[in-house]
Amino acid sequence: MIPPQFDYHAPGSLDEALGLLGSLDDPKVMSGGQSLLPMLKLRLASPANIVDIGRIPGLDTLAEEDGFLRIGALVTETQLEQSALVATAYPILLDTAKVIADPLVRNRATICGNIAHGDPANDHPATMLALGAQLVATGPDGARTIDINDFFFGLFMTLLGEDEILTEIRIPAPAPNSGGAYVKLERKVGDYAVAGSAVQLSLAGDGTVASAGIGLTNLGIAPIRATAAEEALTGQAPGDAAIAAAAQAAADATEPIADRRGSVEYKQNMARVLTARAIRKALARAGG
Amino acid sequence: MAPKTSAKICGMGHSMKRKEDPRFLQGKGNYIDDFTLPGMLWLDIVRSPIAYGKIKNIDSSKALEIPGVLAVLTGKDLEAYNLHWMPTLMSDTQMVLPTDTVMYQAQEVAGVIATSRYAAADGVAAVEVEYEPMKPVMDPFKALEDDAPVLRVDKEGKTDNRIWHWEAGDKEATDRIFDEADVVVREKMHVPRIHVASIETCGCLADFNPVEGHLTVYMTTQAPHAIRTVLALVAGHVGLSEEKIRVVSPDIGGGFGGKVPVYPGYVIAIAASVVLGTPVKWIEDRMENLQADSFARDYHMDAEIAADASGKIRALRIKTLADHGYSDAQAAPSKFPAGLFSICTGSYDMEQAYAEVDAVYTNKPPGGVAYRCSFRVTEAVHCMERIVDTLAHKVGKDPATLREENFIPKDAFPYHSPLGWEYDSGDYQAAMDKAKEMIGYDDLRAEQAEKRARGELMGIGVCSFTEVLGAGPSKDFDILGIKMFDSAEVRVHPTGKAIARFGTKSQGQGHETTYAQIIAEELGLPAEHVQVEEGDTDTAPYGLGTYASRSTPTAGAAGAMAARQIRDKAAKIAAHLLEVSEEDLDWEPGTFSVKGAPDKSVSIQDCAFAAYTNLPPGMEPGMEATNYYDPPNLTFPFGTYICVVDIDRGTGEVTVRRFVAVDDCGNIINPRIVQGQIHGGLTQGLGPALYEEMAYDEDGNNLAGSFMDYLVPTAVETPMWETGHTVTPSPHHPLGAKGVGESATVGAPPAIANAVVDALAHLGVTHVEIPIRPDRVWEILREKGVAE
Amino acid sequence: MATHQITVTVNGTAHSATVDSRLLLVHLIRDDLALTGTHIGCDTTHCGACTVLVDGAPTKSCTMLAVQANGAEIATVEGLAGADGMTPLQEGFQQEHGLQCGFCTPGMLMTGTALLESNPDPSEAEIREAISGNLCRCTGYVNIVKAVEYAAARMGEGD
Amino acid sequence: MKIQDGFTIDAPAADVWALLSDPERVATLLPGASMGDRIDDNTYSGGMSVKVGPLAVAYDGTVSFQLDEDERSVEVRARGRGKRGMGTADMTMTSQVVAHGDTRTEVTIDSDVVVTGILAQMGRGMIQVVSKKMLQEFVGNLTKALA
Repeated sequence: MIPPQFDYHAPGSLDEALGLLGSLDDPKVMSGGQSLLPMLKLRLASPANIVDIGRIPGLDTLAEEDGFLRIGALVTETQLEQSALVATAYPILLDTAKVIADPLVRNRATICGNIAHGDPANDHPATMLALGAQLVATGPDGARTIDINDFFFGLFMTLLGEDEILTEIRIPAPAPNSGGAYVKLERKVGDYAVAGSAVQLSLAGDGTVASAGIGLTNLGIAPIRATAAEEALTGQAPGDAAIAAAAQAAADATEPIADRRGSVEYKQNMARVLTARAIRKALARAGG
Repeated sequence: MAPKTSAKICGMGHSMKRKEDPRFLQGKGNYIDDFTLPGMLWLDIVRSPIAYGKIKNIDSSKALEIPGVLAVLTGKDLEAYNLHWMPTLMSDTQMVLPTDTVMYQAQEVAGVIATSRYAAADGVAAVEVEYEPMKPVMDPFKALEDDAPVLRVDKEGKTDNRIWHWEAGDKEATDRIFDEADVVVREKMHVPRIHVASIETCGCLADFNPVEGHLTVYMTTQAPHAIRTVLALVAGHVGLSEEKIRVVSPDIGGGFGGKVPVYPGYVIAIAASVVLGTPVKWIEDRMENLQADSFARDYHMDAEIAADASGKIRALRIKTLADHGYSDAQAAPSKFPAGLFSICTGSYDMEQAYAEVDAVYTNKPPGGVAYRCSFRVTEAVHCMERIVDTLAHKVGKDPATLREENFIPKDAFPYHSPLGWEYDSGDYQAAMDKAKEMIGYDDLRAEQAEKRARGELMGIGVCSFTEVLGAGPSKDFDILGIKMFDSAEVRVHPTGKAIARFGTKSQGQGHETTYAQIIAEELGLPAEHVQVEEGDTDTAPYGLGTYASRSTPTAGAAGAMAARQIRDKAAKIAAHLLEVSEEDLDWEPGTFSVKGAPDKSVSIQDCAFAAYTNLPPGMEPGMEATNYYDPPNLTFPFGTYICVVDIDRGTGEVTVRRFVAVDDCGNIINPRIVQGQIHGGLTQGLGPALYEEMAYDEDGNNLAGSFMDYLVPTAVETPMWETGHTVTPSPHHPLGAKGVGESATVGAPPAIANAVVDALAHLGVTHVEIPIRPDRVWEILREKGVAE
Repeated sequence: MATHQITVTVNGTAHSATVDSRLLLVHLIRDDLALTGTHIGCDTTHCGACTVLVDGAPTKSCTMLAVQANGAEIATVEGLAGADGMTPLQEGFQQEHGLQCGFCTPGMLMTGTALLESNPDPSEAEIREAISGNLCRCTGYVNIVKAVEYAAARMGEGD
Repeated sequence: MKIQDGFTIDAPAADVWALLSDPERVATLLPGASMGDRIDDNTYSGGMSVKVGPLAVAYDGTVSFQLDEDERSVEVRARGRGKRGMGTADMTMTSQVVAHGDTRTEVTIDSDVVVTGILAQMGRGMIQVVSKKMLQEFVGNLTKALA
């Protein structure tokens, strides 16, 4: 399979990249290329110009700063997997990175690319929804911050402008007694999720749930934030009943499509089952 | 069995390291896409996006404007040479390129010839084809209904979509037993359409020399000789007679039956090379490979067993619908349109059996190939091994016990099955005993009972299959009339080194090693000194190729027979050198010595040298022999597999926790290679059992047309296979060997399916269709009220 | 269409090439540099037959543009064996029968080589996870796992 | 794939029917559609382009209209051929106008969409999503045009 013709550009700076996006006909930003190149080879996408941001210095930050975990545009899934900081403070991110495609793809695939692609079957969107991430989009007029909740609005549709680059993800550092988990059901390793559930929560001193974030993968035309499920959990002592109620609320928030991965009913039930499992895992990690 | 030869000679029974490995391990294999020739052009193929419809127009003009695109070949172009249709190996016909109608999605529509693969791909995207789509026939049952459109209107007088009807056994006698039987069980099951998915796709490099009128085709074929004959039959009328065609099958990256048929791409590449007078290369991409190359299986079976109250099987009755797509392009023996499906009585002794198969056309790709399976044995074994479990549950017996009570007894061989086979040898109880011991069967049953009490779902599946391999005896077996013998030619050089050529073609089975060991066993030459060659029709003796696990039973036997002819000659030379009569010689592998005077001896190497330098008077010089081996019977390997699964009550996921495979393939040539064959076969059984299916929607779209959705198991899903073996030699094979390549593909799916059903049996479940996807299991769990 | 002048170091040898924007790395390696040990098996980034090491990281070369590799160090299967013969991993594949048709083998070897570099003593589960992006249709993976374990043991002997 | 939809609008049935029975006006309401030459009484050449994120597909084809003035129903049959070998798309959409009193009108829409080729194969349900979205937009545009 052979990609269609395009021109390739490898800007050396963010300004240069933004300039190219502003001046070129039909440009497309590429970082790791692990979503875009397969689409090109299938000729499902055929941009006239590809702007590879992979050589821009300064976009590879993976560090905690000012109360946020900053993930730069070029940070790969493998870097996430190998980060001690992520493993200890953001285990939900490690859960997520580990189930994306396969280890070889993860060597090149970036977290920001996974988000910017806007595919509801991608795994990071649910996790970022659960974590309440902020997205930094840099465009001709400088950087703006987009709340992850506003970012996705349809299949492959995001708030990112065609002249913008998703330069950074900022995840608020979790409060004490927080824990998170991502649980994915896949047909085999490397597959898109049949369903996935990301849960990040923090516990109050009395053991009740102080806050909860729940995101769902591949259960609608866009990544889903299960706010009713979060509400069902928040303020509750996280026992079986509360978990079941939250899990059911998560299932109720889904609008899956029947396909080779299963019926609508199956997927809705998987939203329930996986959310319950993710909550339990998150609770265990939160020390609950 | 201890090897007869020393480690230096490395004959049968030695786990010799493979001779072919060093080149594969260092990137020095020669696969089809590694070949280039000066002036080589590229073929890429325009394929139909629709499953059924008329071609209204093909506009190549934009493609021809692309720099590097030289030509676009259509069916009309081929029609001028009467090359637009070709015969299948099953005597049906198949389009090379259509002139008016497309019959399945991804069918070849036009060939673009260009100076590079990139230009060719651009050309394919630029060819504009206008179709008049028609509603495709995707369901084989609907294809048989009266109002179904007749798909093969190219066949004069065809009024329906039936291809053939085939039956075996005594219907009336079988029906009588069913009428009076204590117990009758019935299951309907589908062994779905799957694909071999070898990691290397298909391709060829066709090189027509216009000056000499000679065609060389390097191609991914498991049967180079047969393919050359077919090419000569197809293209003889345009001057390509058989002596002017050379087919070379280089290293092959997995075949599994998928590289037996002649695909249109090969023919288009050849036609293009002939027309343009320059080499043309065609390499499929993965989506083309999955969507257009021959499928396997796709049998819908309705099976019944009649038994007495204790579970003793009395009769088997199976009605089957076979979906062949738009053309019957199997590579099955002519007399056996349903392949060897009539082995369906399996390992069990019974009074009568009757099996019938109806084949039908649909708008799917043609096939089906014997995918790691001796012509439909997989379907037969799945059917029998599944329904035997249903019977066990019905009469309340442990499935292993029920099998044991129905096994063909060890002393009943050679055994004549009610469907006409003569089983050569077997000891089914021994394999069962070993498998049960290896896995700790009784302990597992105890564990299962405990878990069931706790609400956990664990299942133990048993399968005791009988295979039928080594097609085959010429009285019954031919492909397009060519008898299914195979061949070997062994030549020993003056310094005692040998070259051996065979009519088969390895695709990873390790022939270069195994065959060398066979020659070593018989001649006493170290296997490392035996060079094995296959795949070049100009040099190798004629044979029918490698599929259906026939290499060892046929070509391996031919190698042994040829080596024995050489040894006979060597004995005469040895007698001459030692100045004794032949009767006074003893033979130890590699050495002739004088009876009673073991220090008076000559080596086989001495004999070889003498064959060129110091012959007995009147003897023809040289040391070589050729053998065409026509096996007296098939071989019947067997085994017992036991599988343990756990089911996730929340998601329906099935995990294979343990899997013990005890195989009996007669005498073993190379234990390392045999074990590798079993491991691979098991994994190719795991795939269809849990993951793989070539599915279509009602509009004819292929829903598993790439590795995104055609789910080949990875190392993570695949368990740590545990293997064991028993040895029951074949009485008629010169080496007592039976063939083994496919046993595990055949035996694994029912073992896994039986384990899943066993986990759910207490809920009243008797059958689950494969592939056993999580959503399928979950629907059952929910229906039975046990889903999390 | 724009072309680009690039330099890549493959198995220690620097190569300069003029490439189209869209040329895939695997085609640069196979067609332009004639290193045909790297194979193509799926086109959709699933099978790993095309795996090479790019700056040490196993990478599917069918899902990377040649121009993206400008300046990179690339290792292919042809570069594994040296004057001392095959590497312990290559030996392990032969010893443990970790290959049959050989088509996935170069990719498996490159992934395995990188694994042992970062994790000299991997568990069975770690090996299986590491090769989960490399499909094999012949071996059933068991002997590939054993081959990696063999190499780990051999390489550990020197410690 | 069959999709049923419909809506009720505060407009006289005659107005709604006047719009729906005018092919050239309908075309302007279909997202991504463009109307070309008239081929015969009922048939036009036309094009359709769909862009979903990085995925872009364009179809060339024909659109034919069959009006039933008595029933106030129109059958629109669109047949598209994807550019660059992208397969085919064939849609049959039947809209019927039903008066509910003088000022309220119901429009029922039954459509049958058959998409072939790579989009249908690789779509992961994408076709359903895209079809429904386009239909929704069409209904939205229609509502606006009648408002």
